[in-house]
Amino acid sequence: MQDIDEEEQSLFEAPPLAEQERMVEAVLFATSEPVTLRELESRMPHGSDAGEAIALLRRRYEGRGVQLMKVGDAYALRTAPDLGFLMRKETVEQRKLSRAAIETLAIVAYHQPVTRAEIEEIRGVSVSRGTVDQLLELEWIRFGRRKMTPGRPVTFVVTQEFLDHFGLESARDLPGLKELRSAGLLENRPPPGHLPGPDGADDPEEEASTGQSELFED
Amino acid sequence: MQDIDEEEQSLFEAPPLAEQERMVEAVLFATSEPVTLRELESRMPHGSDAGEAIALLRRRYEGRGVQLMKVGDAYALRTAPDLGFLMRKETVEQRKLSRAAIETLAIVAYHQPVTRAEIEEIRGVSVSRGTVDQLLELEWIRFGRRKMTPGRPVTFVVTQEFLDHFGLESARDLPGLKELRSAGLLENRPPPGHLPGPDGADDPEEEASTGQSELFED
Amino acid sequence: MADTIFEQDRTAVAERLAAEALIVDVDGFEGPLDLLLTLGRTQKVDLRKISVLQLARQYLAFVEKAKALRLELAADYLVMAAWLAFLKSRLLLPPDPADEGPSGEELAAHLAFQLERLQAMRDAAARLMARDRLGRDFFARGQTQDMQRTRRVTYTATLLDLMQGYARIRTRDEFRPFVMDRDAVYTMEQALERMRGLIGFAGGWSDLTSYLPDGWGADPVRRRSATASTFAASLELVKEGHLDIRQAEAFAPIELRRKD
Repeated sequence: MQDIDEEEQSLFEAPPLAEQERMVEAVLFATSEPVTLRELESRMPHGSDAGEAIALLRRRYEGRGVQLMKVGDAYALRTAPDLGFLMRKETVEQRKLSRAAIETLAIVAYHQPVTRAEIEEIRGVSVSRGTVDQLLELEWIRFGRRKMTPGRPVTFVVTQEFLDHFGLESARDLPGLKELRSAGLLENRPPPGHLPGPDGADDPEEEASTGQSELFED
Repeated sequence: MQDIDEEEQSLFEAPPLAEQERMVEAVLFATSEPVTLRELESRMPHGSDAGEAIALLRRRYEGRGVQLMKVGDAYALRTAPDLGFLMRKETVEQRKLSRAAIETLAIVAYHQPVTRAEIEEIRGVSVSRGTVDQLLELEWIRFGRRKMTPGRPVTFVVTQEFLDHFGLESARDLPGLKELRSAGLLENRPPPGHLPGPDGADDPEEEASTGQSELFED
Repeated sequence: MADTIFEQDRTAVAERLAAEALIVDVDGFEGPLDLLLTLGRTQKVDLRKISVLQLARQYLAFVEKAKALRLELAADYLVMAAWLAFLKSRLLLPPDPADEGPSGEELAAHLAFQLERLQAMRDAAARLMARDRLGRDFFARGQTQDMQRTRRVTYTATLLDLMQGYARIRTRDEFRPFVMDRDAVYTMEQALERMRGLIGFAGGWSDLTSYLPDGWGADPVRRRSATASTFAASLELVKEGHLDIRQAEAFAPIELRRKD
């Protein structure tokens, strides 16, 4: 059945690439959210190659007042950053983040996937619920998969909204990531012997239970 | 004063037209409302000619997936009208017809042409407007000719669409009561406890209402 | 000469002020590591070349001062102080060959690493926040054309549904049960009228059932209806103040008496 379907469908030719480019342009223009290739193709006529159309469109918008940006595995049109001064009226009041929240965000971004215990180990203080909640609420971080360590603690990773907000194609494009990695500063070195601090990692049981209860509360 | 100001400002040259075009593009992209030339110029550096930038931009978007449109005395970017289909997503949801609608439909089919009063008499309950409207909307019933009785009430009959949907050549093809019974469709008798008798008839009022609603369930 | 003394004094004052500022600000620190980082910065060297021994001294001195000022320090600051005192002794004393734990240098190196890593994350956070940001420096489409989601609802029914529906109605017709057996109903109005005539004679307690009308006691259906309405009528008369009513216990006979 599948084969017949596919044969049948391939009888309808996909529209010319220039037309596909127009379609991608229209769809990206219509929304403020990044759109994935899959979503694009699901809207376009069968046989369309959204990826190629995107590549064309991206070139077309190079140097324009509006630019095609890659955000994770999605695409979005955004105004060129050098023209921000024209948009003072449109500026959204940005919520001030606490220093703890900013640091926690950076640690999640650079160390992801990272557990709460690891964040605490790096910052040297316990992470308050409110801090994590605020970042989750902004949809800048989300829960990742559990770590395969004793207690299987949950991890945090950054989201597509985070990438979109900071104009990043992927978390690999974080500023200074390479330097930090080669300097060994993204490692999670175990302390020799025992260091004091709020790292609850002494007791994996406890870590597991707090991690879980936090995930399942609220 | 005014004159001096203007003189001073004209010392700063307006940005090149290509740059002005970028600016107009970014503003039209990011604003939620169409923007007038005046508004554009108030945002752009002094000496800019928004009108000319608009003309350039308009030409640039000719034939693209997005177009620069004039809306009253303001300007806006809009997706090309021929691509509107990309912005629509249709989901079809199938629902089962309600019991009241099926019974009403059945009565129209078996008794046509039939008035609303007759339907109510046969069903033993009043027929809601919504039920009739729904069947009319589905084009399964339509108004027939008026009855030659006092008040000349309208009648309902089933439609060709009805026959098509149920795979019938004509309403006369509907099976009769005897056939229904021999097909086992009439075995739906009320349980003996509900038969009238010295035990059951404590409160005839109640019997009437529960008896009906019970018949309608299952 | 006088100048240098004055100079020394001045630095001493500045140091004291700085130390006091630190202490007063202790709430502003996010834990011992943050405090260590701030203290480390006063060494004015690359964090990688920091003297952990000196840092430990600075920290311990800080804690001492806080104690002298009777400031309450959180437990984790004191734990860190104890650990740094231990580290200090490790760094100062020649290593004990019998000791299997990590050397003072290893511990110091790890603390230096922690400080450097925390500083690196702070720098990274600052760089991140300084990036061009959506809604501040670059902007999304202002005039979104949300996807029109049209939901078309279609209704279906099968021929079987239709026939069963019709069968249901016709079946009901055949067994139309609405035969009103008015004969078996004794209304409350009837009972009330009867009772009003009888209560005048009820001087002493008498059973409710003795008030049932003639001919309603034998047939169970009629008896039930008459009992119910007589009881309801009695309650009505109690409410009006004409009757007393009583029942010794559940299911015991209900008795009535005229009220004077």
